[in-house]
Amino acid sequence: MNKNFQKVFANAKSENRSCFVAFVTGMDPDYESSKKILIELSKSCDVIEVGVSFNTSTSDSSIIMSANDRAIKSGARTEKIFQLIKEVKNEITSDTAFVTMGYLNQIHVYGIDRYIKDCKKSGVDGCIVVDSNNESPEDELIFKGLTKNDIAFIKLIAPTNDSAYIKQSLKKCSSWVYIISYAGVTGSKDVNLDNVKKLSKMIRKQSKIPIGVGFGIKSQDDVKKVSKLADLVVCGSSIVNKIKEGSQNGLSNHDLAHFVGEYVNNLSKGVKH
Amino acid sequence: MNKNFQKVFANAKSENRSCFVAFVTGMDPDYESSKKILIELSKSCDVIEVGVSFNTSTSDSSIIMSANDRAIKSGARTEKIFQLIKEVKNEITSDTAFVTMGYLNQIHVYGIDRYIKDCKKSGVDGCIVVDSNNESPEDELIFKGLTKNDIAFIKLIAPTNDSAYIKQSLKKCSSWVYIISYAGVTGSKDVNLDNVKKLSKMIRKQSKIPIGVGFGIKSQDDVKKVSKLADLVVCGSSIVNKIKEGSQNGLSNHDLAHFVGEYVNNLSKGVKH
Amino acid sequence: MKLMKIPPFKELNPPDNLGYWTNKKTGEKYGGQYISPLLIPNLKKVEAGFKKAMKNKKFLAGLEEQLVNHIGIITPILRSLELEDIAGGEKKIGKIFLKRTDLHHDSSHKPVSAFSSVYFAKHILKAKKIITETGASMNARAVASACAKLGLECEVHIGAVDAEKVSLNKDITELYGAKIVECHDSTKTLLPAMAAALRSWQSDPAAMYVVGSVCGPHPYPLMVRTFASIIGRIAKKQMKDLTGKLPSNVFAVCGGGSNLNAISYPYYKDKKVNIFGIESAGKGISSGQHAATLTSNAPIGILLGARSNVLMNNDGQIDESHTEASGLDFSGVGPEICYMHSINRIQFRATSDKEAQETFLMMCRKTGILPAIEACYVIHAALKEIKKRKNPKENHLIHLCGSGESNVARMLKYKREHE
Amino acid sequence: MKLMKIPPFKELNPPDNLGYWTNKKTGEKYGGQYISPLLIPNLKKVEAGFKKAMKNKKFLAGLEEQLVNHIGIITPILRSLELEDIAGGEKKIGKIFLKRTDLHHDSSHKPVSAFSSVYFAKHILKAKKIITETGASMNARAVASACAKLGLECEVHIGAVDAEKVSLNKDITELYGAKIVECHDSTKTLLPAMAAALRSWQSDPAAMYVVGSVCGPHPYPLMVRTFASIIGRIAKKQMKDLTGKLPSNVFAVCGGGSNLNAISYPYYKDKKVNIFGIESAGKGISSGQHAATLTSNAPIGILLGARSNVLMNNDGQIDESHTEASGLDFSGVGPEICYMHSINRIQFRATSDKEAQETFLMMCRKTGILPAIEACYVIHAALKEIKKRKNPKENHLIHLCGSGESNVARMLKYKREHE
Ligand SMILES: Cc1ncc(COP(=O)(O)O)c(C=O)c1O
Ligand SMILES: Cc1ncc(COP(=O)(O)O)c(C=O)c1O
Repeated sequence: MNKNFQKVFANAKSENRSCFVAFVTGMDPDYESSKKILIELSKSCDVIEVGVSFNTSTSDSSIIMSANDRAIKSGARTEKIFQLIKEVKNEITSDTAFVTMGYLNQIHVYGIDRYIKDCKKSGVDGCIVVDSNNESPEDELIFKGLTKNDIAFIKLIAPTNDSAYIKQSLKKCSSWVYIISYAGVTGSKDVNLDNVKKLSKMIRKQSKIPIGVGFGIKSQDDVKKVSKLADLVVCGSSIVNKIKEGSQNGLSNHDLAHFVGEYVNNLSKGVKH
Repeated sequence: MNKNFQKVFANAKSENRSCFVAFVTGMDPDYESSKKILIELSKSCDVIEVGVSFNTSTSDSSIIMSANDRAIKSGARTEKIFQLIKEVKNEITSDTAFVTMGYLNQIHVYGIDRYIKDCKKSGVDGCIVVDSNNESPEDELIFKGLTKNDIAFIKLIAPTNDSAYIKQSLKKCSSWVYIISYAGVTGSKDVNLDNVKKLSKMIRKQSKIPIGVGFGIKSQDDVKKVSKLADLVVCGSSIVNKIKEGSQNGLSNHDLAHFVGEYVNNLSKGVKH
Repeated sequence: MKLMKIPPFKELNPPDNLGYWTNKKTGEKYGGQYISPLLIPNLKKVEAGFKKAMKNKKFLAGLEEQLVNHIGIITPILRSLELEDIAGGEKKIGKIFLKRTDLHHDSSHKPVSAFSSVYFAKHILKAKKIITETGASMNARAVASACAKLGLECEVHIGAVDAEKVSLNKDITELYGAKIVECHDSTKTLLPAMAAALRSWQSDPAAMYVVGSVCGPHPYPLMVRTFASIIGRIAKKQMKDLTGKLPSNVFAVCGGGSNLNAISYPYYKDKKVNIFGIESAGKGISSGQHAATLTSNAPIGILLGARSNVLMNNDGQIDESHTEASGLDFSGVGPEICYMHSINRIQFRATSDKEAQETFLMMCRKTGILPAIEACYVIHAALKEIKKRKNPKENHLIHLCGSGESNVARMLKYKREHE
Repeated sequence: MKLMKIPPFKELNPPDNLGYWTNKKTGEKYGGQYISPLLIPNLKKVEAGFKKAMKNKKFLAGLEEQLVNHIGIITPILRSLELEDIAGGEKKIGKIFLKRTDLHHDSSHKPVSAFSSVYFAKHILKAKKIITETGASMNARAVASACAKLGLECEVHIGAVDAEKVSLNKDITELYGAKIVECHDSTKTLLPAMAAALRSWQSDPAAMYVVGSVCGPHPYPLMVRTFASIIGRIAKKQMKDLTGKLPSNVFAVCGGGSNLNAISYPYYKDKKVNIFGIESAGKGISSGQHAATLTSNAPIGILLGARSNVLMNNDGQIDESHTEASGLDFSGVGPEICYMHSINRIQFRATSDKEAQETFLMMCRKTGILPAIEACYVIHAALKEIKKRKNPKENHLIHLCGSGESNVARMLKYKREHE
């Protein structure tokens, strides 16, 4: 397991709570704001997923697609996201782990080896590649590269996946596994706890790996409920919406970071049992 | 031969000239104007062709189609045209012969027998039925009815008709035969004297019937030229155009009749050799 | 490639030498050649050429080859389970078959006679130019296409009022390179445009006139139905192959009558086959706003060179027809069809515009077919008749005579307003 | 009715189990299934269903019957003397044949795979709903039609920018009863609409997603080309019947690649048959405003679930394509086609918008055919290649893949501005 995640899990365990994971699109709405937001979020989050924007993503909700659009307009590109994470990591004092979340095309274009090297260099602790098929040659290369470099490869598992698929995913999954709580897009429905229970049970049969849950978690109350079932609780769309709201209201970088930070801080309290 | 035509031809012969024939659409632009125009024209014309308007005629030029439209708008119908001719005939003193020119559908709807009876009653001296096929049963009925009533059946012959067709036409033709000077619509080209010569020759081989010529005769000069070849010279479109011009200029009935009458009087002088 | 042997043409209902079909009981004549002497030679030339053409094996084979490979006349016959269900189910009403001439090149039955006529003009008459008229441009489009392919000049007369309407088919006619002549006479619609076309032919006897339906002076009604009958000959054979027998009922819409004539002709002597012609009742026959010449018992008149039933007033002025379907917007019906009506061989029905519009929406949504609005008149009436007959042993053949691309704008507006 | 025995499908170029076609020389893979785990089960269901379907004789026979009688797939092959003359005459360049899939129901090659996919969804997957996306609505129209006929719900995702454009095909899609969902993401055009359709499928695994070309994650490229290949199988047989041999050259336009795949597939192993794929060079490849993915040597990327050549920038953001032909306006090409390009089995050419527009006008005026603008790209390039080859012994087969009703407004404007 990635060292930072070891720390993150240990910290949480010591506080008898789950971990809180925030998702934001990197460079949304722009580099400087995003940097300030990430720094702010690091104060309350155990893990931050940083979205690497892809303009033709096949699985993001419209909320995240428009965050991607804003980011791309502000010049988001893979190397910029690495730079962002690196700079943030240099400035923060917490053990917050950073995960990139993106699509394979950009990694492919960037070069898989180069991508992993730059993950390492910039302090990325884990990678989610939404559309990396377990059986694809790219997935194999990513898996091997990340493993060699002690970076987590976080696989997504959906309620509709069968046990064979889960098994296959778990084989390559390290540090934690990400359960999608319902069949749909992020932010479109309420978190589905039955699915989570069912999936957790199936995973637990095969592995002791920490389980994260995302999709549909948008309030402290949601976080609370999910934290009873999961090791990590992921909030995405509602945070992205806050960023949009704050920046549409013309807040300065500084104020925006606090506006979002406060919101996330409040959410994150839900993980305390 | 119809008695009035006998007189007409005798008058002309006595003056060593051809006959002048004017065409106007009956009731163009309205009943009263048309009546005054016909009375005025009777002073200089040997024959007047009165068009019975048909809204879907297949052989009239746009000039005459719009005269038809004006007449129909003013309430032109077959019985009205009979009434018009009757009233005119009652008022004039000349021997001017009157010919109806129309399409078969109206005669068919009116009833062939009734049509011929009303021709007789209203003093019509001859009939042209543009689309009455020589071989049709209607043509036979019209031919018989007119003949019985001593009304001329004036057949049209085109430059493209062959000698068999001409023969067929001449069989039913009485008083005079109408040569179309070119293949086209009335008023669209200049009168074609070569065609006239050729057709006259073909007709003369078969018959001594007086020959009228129409299509493309629009000036005194045209009339002069044609009168050297024909027994009757027919002017149509240019007269109809005068009626349109005069009525568009807002002339009173009386002034319109004089305006047109003067124009026709001038044309008619061309028949004097 | 030879997909099927197309049964050759056989004359089943010849007119007499003058182009008349005569009802023996009433003595009434239909057809003929009522036209200015100026056009008589043109017609004689067409008449003689047509006789020659029908005996000319090379011409007929060449034409058939082009109809098969360019127009695509070997269209399928589709059994429509959807329409059977709507009518009550096969077990109650039998089987419904659609002859898909909507799949022709240029999307209707019209290109068959249009292409044939132009091919005839080129190869038999050696004409260099075609003159035709149009209302909604289905015919113009088909004629212009044939002229483009065969290298003939094409002159289309259109009423100025019709020319101003947005029309996909008119635009396509222009793309095919036709010269479009606007006619400003009279009502500025189809009838004066037809007259204008005939007049233009008067001036240009070397050209050939092409008519859009089984109308006009002899030999046009005979020639057009003879050319178009290849549709019916193919369909009859297909039905035989599909069902082993003759259909019980044949349904087609009737404007001028070409598609009705085309599909029903081969069954004239098969007395057991009922033939139904469907007219447009427009806003209702009693409203006077319709195109239902035969259903409304219009009298006999002489229109555009032929004796036939005609919508007209008591002075013989031709009345304008009124219908949503521009392809049916005509004040007469071809003479052979009038004759067939007079001897009761073809039964007539009429469908209102509203019924046709609803049928259009139904066809789109239930069958995945975008029919020409014209075809919706026949589908509605056929379903009604089929429901009434309630005979599970019957096979019904409906002529789906066109595709509705050019109706989309108006029909979408209708849909949005009525749903 | 059985017009011809359609040669059954034979797998000539199978992808591996994961849906990859691998270039043995370079090791490069094309295809695959790059998608969120949420869609993996949906795809597995389609994959398993497709395997089952291809072995299910009743399904295959039922589908073929509908394709023949409803879509009208047995369209003619027309020898075009007009195009031969333009290229220099038969004696110089050989014979030119047009496969007339413009005569299909809904006027293009698309309905073949669209109808097949929906028929598959209904009968094999027992789906009640179809999800698809569209740019210019040719695909949407075809899918909506199939759904209407087969009684399935139809949800079409369309970019908001595309939805605002006047589009005959979109209007027809609405008449067929499809639910049209506007997508306001990103560029609001085809790519985000495709993503939106896939996302919608994520939420609704009981529905089936249908794609408009040989693109998307495995098994879509395989399935679509297998369904569409019936066009090529028929054409190959027809060419054999017509000429006694294989064509020398087969030409097809290439957007996503479905019509190219459809017509060329049966010749993959006939090495003597040259296959040409024609892309849109838009305003010129050097301008960057084009849709010529392969001709411009676009790199390999992962787009919409598959590995293939993709127009994109050096950060992997997909570039928008630019072309007059909305049916070609796509930033990628199907993986099997990319593979065929990589092994040089298919040669690529590109035609500019301007050349295609001029070809459109030429086709209308010289052949009486109203081609889809997409088809004009291939006709132009084919004539150029044929002139260059100058081989009177060759037979050339061009896929005339659609009819141009929906291009009329723009093309008439072009004609009036340029003549
Ligand atoms: C599709 C279609 N059906 C029917 C008709 C009616 O004509 P007819 O009765 O001559 O077949 C038309 C005329 O344009 C048409 O376009
Ligand atoms: C007529 C026509 N041809 C070609 C295409 C291009 O698609 P593909 O390359 O997938 O056949 C389209 C797409 O809509 C089309 O409508």
